[in-house]
Amino acid sequence: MAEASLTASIFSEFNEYLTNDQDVREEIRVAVRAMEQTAREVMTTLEGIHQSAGLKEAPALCQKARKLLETTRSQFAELQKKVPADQYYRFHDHWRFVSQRLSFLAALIVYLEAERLVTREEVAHLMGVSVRKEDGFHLDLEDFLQGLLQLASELSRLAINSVTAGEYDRPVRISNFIQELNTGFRLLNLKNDSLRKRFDGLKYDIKKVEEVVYDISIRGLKPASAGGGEGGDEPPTSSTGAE
Amino acid sequence: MAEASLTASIFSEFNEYLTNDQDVREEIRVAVRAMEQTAREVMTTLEGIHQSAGLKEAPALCQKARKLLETTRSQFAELQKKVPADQYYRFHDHWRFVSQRLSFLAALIVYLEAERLVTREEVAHLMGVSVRKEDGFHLDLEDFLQGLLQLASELSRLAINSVTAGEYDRPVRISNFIQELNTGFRLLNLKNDSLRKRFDGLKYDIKKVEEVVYDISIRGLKPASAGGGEGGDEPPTSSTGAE
Amino acid sequence: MAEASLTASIFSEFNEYLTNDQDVREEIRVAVRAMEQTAREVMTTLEGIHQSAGLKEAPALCQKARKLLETTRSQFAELQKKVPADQYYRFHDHWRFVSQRLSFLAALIVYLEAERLVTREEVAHLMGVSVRKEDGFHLDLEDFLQGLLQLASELSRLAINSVTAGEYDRPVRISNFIQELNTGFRLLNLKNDSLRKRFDGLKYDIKKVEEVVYDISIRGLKPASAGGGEGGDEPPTSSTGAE
Amino acid sequence: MAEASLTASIFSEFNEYLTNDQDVREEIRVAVRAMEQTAREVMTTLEGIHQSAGLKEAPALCQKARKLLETTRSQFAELQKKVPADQYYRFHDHWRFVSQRLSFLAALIVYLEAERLVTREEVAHLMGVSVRKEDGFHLDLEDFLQGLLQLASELSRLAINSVTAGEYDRPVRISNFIQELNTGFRLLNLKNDSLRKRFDGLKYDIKKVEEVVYDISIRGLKPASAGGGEGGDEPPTSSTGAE
Amino acid sequence: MAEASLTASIFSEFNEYLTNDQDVREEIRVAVRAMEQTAREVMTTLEGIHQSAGLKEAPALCQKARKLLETTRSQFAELQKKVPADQYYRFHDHWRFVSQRLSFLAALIVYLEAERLVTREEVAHLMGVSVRKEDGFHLDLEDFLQGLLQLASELSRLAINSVTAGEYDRPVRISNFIQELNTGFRLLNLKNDSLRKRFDGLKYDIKKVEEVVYDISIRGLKPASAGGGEGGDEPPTSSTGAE
Amino acid sequence: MAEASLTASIFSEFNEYLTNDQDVREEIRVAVRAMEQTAREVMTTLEGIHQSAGLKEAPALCQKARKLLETTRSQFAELQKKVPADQYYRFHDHWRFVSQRLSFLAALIVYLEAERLVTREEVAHLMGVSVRKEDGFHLDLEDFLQGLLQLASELSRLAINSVTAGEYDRPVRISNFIQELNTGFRLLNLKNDSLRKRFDGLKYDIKKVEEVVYDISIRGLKPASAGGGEGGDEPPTSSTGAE
Amino acid sequence: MRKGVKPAVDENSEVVKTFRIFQSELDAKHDKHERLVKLSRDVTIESKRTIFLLHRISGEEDKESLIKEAQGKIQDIQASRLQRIARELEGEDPFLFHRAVSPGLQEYIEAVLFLCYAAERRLMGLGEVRGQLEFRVPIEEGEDSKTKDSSKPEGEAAPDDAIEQGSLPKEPPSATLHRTLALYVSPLDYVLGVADFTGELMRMCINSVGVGDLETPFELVAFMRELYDSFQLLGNQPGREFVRKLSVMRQSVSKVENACYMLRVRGSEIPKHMLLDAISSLPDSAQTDFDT
Amino acid sequence: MRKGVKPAVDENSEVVKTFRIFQSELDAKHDKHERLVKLSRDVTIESKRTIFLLHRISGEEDKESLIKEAQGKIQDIQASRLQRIARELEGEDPFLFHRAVSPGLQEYIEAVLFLCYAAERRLMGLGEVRGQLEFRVPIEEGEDSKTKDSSKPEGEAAPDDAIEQGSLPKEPPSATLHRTLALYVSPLDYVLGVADFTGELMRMCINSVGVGDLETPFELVAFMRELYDSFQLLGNQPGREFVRKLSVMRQSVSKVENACYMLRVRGSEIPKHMLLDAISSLPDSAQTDFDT
Ligand SMILES: [Mn+2]
Ligand SMILES: [Mn+2]
Repeated sequence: MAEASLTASIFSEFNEYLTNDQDVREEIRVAVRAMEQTAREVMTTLEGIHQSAGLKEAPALCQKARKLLETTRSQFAELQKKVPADQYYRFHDHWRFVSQRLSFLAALIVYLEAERLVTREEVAHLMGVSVRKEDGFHLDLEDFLQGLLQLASELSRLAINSVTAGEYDRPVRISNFIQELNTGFRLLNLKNDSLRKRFDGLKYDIKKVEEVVYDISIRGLKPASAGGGEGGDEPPTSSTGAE
Repeated sequence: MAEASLTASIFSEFNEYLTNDQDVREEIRVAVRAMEQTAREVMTTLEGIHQSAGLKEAPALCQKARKLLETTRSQFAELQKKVPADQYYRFHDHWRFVSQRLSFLAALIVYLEAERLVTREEVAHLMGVSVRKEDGFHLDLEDFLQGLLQLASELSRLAINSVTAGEYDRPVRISNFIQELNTGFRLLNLKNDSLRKRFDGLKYDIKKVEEVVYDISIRGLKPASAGGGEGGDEPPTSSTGAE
Repeated sequence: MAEASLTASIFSEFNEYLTNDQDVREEIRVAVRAMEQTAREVMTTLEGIHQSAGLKEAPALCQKARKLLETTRSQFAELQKKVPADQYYRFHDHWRFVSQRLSFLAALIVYLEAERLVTREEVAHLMGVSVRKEDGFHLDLEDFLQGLLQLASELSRLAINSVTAGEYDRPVRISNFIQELNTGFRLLNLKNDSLRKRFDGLKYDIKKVEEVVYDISIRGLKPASAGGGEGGDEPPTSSTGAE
Repeated sequence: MAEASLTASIFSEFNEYLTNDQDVREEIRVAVRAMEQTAREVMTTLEGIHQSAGLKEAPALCQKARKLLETTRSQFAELQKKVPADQYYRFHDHWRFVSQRLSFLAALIVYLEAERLVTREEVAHLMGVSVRKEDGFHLDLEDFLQGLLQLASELSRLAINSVTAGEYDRPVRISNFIQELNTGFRLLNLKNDSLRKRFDGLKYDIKKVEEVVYDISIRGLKPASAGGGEGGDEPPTSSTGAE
Repeated sequence: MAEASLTASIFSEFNEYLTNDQDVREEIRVAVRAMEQTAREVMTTLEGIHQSAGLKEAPALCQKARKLLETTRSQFAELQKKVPADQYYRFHDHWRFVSQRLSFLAALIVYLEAERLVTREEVAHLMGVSVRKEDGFHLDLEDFLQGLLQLASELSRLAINSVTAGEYDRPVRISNFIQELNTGFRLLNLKNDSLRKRFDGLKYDIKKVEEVVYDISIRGLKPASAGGGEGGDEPPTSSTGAE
Repeated sequence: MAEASLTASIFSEFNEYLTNDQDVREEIRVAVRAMEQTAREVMTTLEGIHQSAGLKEAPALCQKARKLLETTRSQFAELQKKVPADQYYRFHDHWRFVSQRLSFLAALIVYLEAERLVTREEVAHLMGVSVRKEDGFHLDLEDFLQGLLQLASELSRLAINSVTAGEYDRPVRISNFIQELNTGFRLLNLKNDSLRKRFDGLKYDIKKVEEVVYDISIRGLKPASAGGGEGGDEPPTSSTGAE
Repeated sequence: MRKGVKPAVDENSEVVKTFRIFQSELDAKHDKHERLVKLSRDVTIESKRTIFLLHRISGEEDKESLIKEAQGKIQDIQASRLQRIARELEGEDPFLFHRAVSPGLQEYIEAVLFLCYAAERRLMGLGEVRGQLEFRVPIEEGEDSKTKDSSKPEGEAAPDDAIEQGSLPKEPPSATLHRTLALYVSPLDYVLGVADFTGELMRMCINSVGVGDLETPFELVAFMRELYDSFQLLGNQPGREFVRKLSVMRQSVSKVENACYMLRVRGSEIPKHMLLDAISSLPDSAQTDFDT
Repeated sequence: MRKGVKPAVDENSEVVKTFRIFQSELDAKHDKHERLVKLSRDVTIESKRTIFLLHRISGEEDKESLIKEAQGKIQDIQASRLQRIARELEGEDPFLFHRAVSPGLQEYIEAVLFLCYAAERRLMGLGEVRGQLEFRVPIEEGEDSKTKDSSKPEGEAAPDDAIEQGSLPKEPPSATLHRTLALYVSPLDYVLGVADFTGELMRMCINSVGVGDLETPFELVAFMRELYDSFQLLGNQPGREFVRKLSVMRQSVSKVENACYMLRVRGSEIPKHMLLDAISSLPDSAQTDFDT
């Protein structure tokens, strides 16, 4: 009997552990749901850039979006508290999607503000997490990269809409930026996973933007300044006008 | 043995219940099939708008479609008789699809006639049902919303075909309308269900229409009036005109 | 023991039956394989229409294809001999696929020759079978309809390739034809089976052709005659005329 | 337009055919459902044999079951009327299951009454159908065989329950009967289909019964008469005799 | 065009190859089917050992089975003719199953006759093939091993049935034999393939036989000689004898 | 361009990370394979206890098994080196199976040596890892528990075989031990996962052992000492002998 | 539930106004759905515990006290969670939230049927199950119209005082006005609950084998066959769930039949009175209930 | 591979002796299988890199040098890994290890076909593929019997000196005796390699659109249709792989057809000479090869 109750006490310790595990998952789910809500609101705000008058308001929209995005800091802090130290990858699937989404949104904001690639550090900073796995709660690299691929897709849409809004120089700049992203991704030795699959889709975004640039070029709508430092021989706008 | 007959008698009651249930379902299926037939006929009529000469005939087509659609009133009345009071949601799956379809068709007619969003009340009125759950047989909100998403899809196709028919202003108006719908839907906190899934598809419809507007814009085919109050600098129509 | 051998004798009688059944199936399989080979050859011949110079050679290709297709008459006669009277539907699955394929090929030939819909009688005649179930070996209606849906798919591809080949009027005619097919199918009360599923795919074929027509319309490539009485304000045809 | 209406008329003819087809299927379904109900009632009656006191009542239960089973004659007659001549195999899937079930039930009754194998003729006679395919509506051989395999399964259960009920000789007889069935099936050249799959399951039924016989043998419960001429040194029967 | 015919000529060569391949496979299938029939007949014969009186007749059954099995020699010779030299493994899948089956049957016969493990050479000799890969048509080692595992399964069943037949010493001998087999298999470094999977099943066969030996032991039915040199203290047979 | 090469350098850093990840997985696989080999060898050694004379040799076998098991220490150390700090759960699936296996083997050895439950600490110590997740590489609790359930299964087999070997007191002690294990597991709040499923199987192990104890009891074979401290009224062995 | 910072939308737009209405309607529905799912989950857990408790019965001596304890638990579930579910569903189409509530209800039915069988060896009918789920609640002020605030769950402490179970009236109705609040139980939920209940009977059988009770298994096998027969007569109802449960039921019956078979076969070896003696001397297996 | 500490088994047992033989036979086979899988994986990686390289061709100027580089890579693969595979397979039924080797071989065929098409715009036949995989190797001492020690891979540095490729004889046979070592390529592997090769053609098309090459896409679409037709004529060969690849091929053809269509439609908007001007002014899209 004595031994039996010893067993019992050992097992009741185990039980604590297992019950706790289930509670943790439930709490994580709740925390993640809140973050998804935030991500949706940021997205709704940034949708504005595709509106006819939207690009002009980009700075204001970005400011607003940044503000909304900031709430994820505390949300991530909350989440982090739920996740036991060193068990990031045990529960990673729960926030994988929202991490990618937030990376994308941060990258979009930075692009709209400064027309440059966001760094992983910036995104991690925005979320209030580390970039290094060693620090426990961090921004997973593959999630970050997924976010960048979502950015490419959004920018190809923006290229179309900026023409509609009469901004003819933007597509050329977007084209250059996406090309660069592509060059970067091609350096990666991707496994046959979801990241690879998404990357395969990148070429269609590129093609789409190139078609826009082509359309602008043959109509002589490409501003002389846009091609900038590329040193290509600009299409003689006069000659197009002479058609 | 006495006990045996107790159990048996308990179960024979269920047998009755279940048999009755199947009969009700069979009758509902028959009623719904008739409604689907009507929906198909309305759809066939409205298909006309995609024909080359179709948009001009839209008013006539709408009138015809409205007439056909009216028969659903009696069909709904018939259906309503089959469904026991307060058991709307017990059998809802049977007419869920056709409700969505009819909502879509009503929304399409109203859009073609007045270029505005149909109201839930209008659709319910057309079907001869209530808008309020409390009244028993009603138009389920999510079914109505599904119908609106189907409308977006159909309008993106219409944008394409109206260009073919030489109507260059329509796509711009469609674009504005779909954008508004999008804004509306973004206000909703959708669960991870079929409505959310369909809503995720909306972005493809939007993109398609944006591309059409882009094509029109870059070729200088966008009527000055169409872009409305956006004040974007129009593409140099002169240069195109000079071609 | 005596009883055991009784069982044995009964079962050995069954075995005769089952063995015979397997032989029949084997023979049917051989016959069907030959028909599939013929179908593949016809298909390869007709593939020529997608080549740049192909459409001009369509009459010659059709003639060759018709000749090849004729061999199916004797092949069907052969098959018919294998299938016991009144057991058409017992083995139907074996030739279902090839029937559909041959229906499609016949429909494609007739379309290319005369730009009209093949009739079921024509297809049945080509195969040397009846159209009526009562006559035993016949052309199953659903197989024929499946063939028509395959035709729609092939024509949507042809629309693309004929533009590449510089034939701008063909897509418009294809679009009209497919629309008509669509109207026809809409009259049918389809079950929820593979035919319905394939029919649901028809709308993608239609959309694709509509987009082709859109592409040539917006670029002013649509011949004035093609669109018939639409009278829409054509995009600047002068530039096309200048080619 | 003229051509369009030609297409329409052709298709409306098709529609007649398809609608009729669906009606036939609906009627068949109704008829089959009634037969399934009968089969369930027979089954419930025969379930009685597994009760402790059941085997003694077997004759009475069989009589009752036979009576119930007789109603399938008129039900089959009804079904036969719905199925167009020569299209047995077009709709066979609808009644395949219930045919197997009824074959099983008939086989079980005959086994319980006479401990012998039912013949196909008996089953067909019970259902009021032919055994020959040539006669149109018949009892499909493979359905009959499936029924026999279901019988084996039921008998292996009966072996268990008859031991529980204190009948120690029955399992031995069941074992012999199933062995015979097995020998019979081994003569058949089965395809790789559902029948073969079910037959592969037969060996588990055999093994189960063998284990039952083993259990009663090792405990000296096997009646001397049952094992027939084996003459093995029986386990101490004296102790059993002392019960 | 010249180039076109180059590609075509390259491919027509493959067509030949593939057609020929299919023919070879068809012939192999026919040959294998005959062998499977033989295997079934041998199996049906050996099934007799599980019958109540069967073990006594084992020698006769084995003799008969050996005779039947001999026909596989000519069948293998036939098969060998179909298979091109050095392409054994190209078509191996076709006869893999029957090789395993025949290995099992040969192993069972040898066990019943001499209670020892069949050698690979014996099986190969029986089939009239080589044991060495180098000689072309041979007995694949893994097929042979699969056969041995099937033997273990059959012997566990035999252990049960020999108790029923009153042979109490046989299960003990079977247990020793299977244990030895187990030891042998444990020496192998199995990959994660079907052989490993089957081997994982061996433990259930062992357990089953161990349970039979247990049943015999506890009832004092284990013959003194059977346990051989183990020197375990036998269960007090006197007390059982006193029952 | 400058920026482009910046992007390039960022991405090449990413690439290093991803390539490294793939290498890590390969190395882990190799390391785990070696551990599985060790586990198999330990198992083969311990199989000896089921042999008739085996239990007497248990101490020697355990010593040998312990020695073999010790090599896992260096193997785990090797594995640990491959797994980046804090990424235990990222790769856990690779060694989940072998951890469970080794836990089982350690538990079996300890039981055979001391008839008590191994502690998690002991197992972890044997493997040279920690018990605490916080320490990085540790023994996962659920893996340890799975090992215990495998132990129960093995012991139920041992109970059978120890009777065969004439050890009548062991099953009673095994029964007590398994009961205790069961009591422990019942305290756990298991999710519906593989652990729960395995636990559901425990009751069959218990039933099996109880049947053995029952068999021993009714034959008066249960040694007076075995029941030990339970205080149950021992079966009067004399009375059984008096039968 | 919604947060302070909002993305910018044009609140004057007609579409936005309309969708704001839709939003609140959808949110209300989803929130109620969430609350019901949570309540249902709690009912499931508590019901499982009750079943667990009943499996601890190992003889006549502890039977009474354990049944009493189980009755208490069931009454708790009724008075707290189930009554709250009933309030949430009041005035709603009972099938609208059926998917949210059904799992908990089925588990509850399973528990209450098991309790009834353990105490009285009979199957409790649907009428009786429903009867226990009729609550008498005081009519709140201004409640003559059917309005109620279902979004805020009332305090946990109170309900026991305020509610009397329909089937167990403890005291005559007080002076305050009461009305009846009924939780709808669909026949399908009841029938599926019966199916699960059969699984518990199977466990009960295996447990009783463990404690040497030689009567119960044979009683159970008869009762379970009866249930199985009745169930089978209902036929293959649409819905995978029904078919699946029928097959699980077949397995349970088969397990119990095997257990009875083993008892008979084992029991055959020595005379009955001897057997009982022998069994009573088994190691203490009272804890051996195989419930999961 | 096996370790020092061994579990105790009775080495005198006949069964153990027999199984020891089986053990060594199985181990030899598994080890060879493992080595081949590894070599095949390496061939796959190197072949993919070669294809990748060829996609970098953006015009006549860089074409020659890139093709030269690719040829070098192919020769490397042949001389190192493939020759080693050939040695491992010497004297074996070529289909015994087919599953281990096939993925690498198919990828290699894809690469070599792509190289040939890039350089000469034609389909390389199976005979030519096989010809390149015949190696002349010196007959080692005591090698007149076919014995060879395939378990130890020879040093990495040497092979290039020792081997000459059948199809590219660089020097007349030296005084040392040589024999021919051929790596068997099955027709099916070739055909499946052709299917994958079509995928690369599709990528080549998209790339050439990117660099403003208006001829190549139309050349490619004709060539690919031809391949597709030929493939289709082969019919639905048994094996899912064939059917799957046929369907992927259809998609590739369709993508190229769409690209040509877009080129034609776009190109229709302004006169051709204008178009070329316009295109040459596009942002530097040379890097845009969509290969993956
Ligand atoms: Mn339960
Ligand atoms: Mn490739």
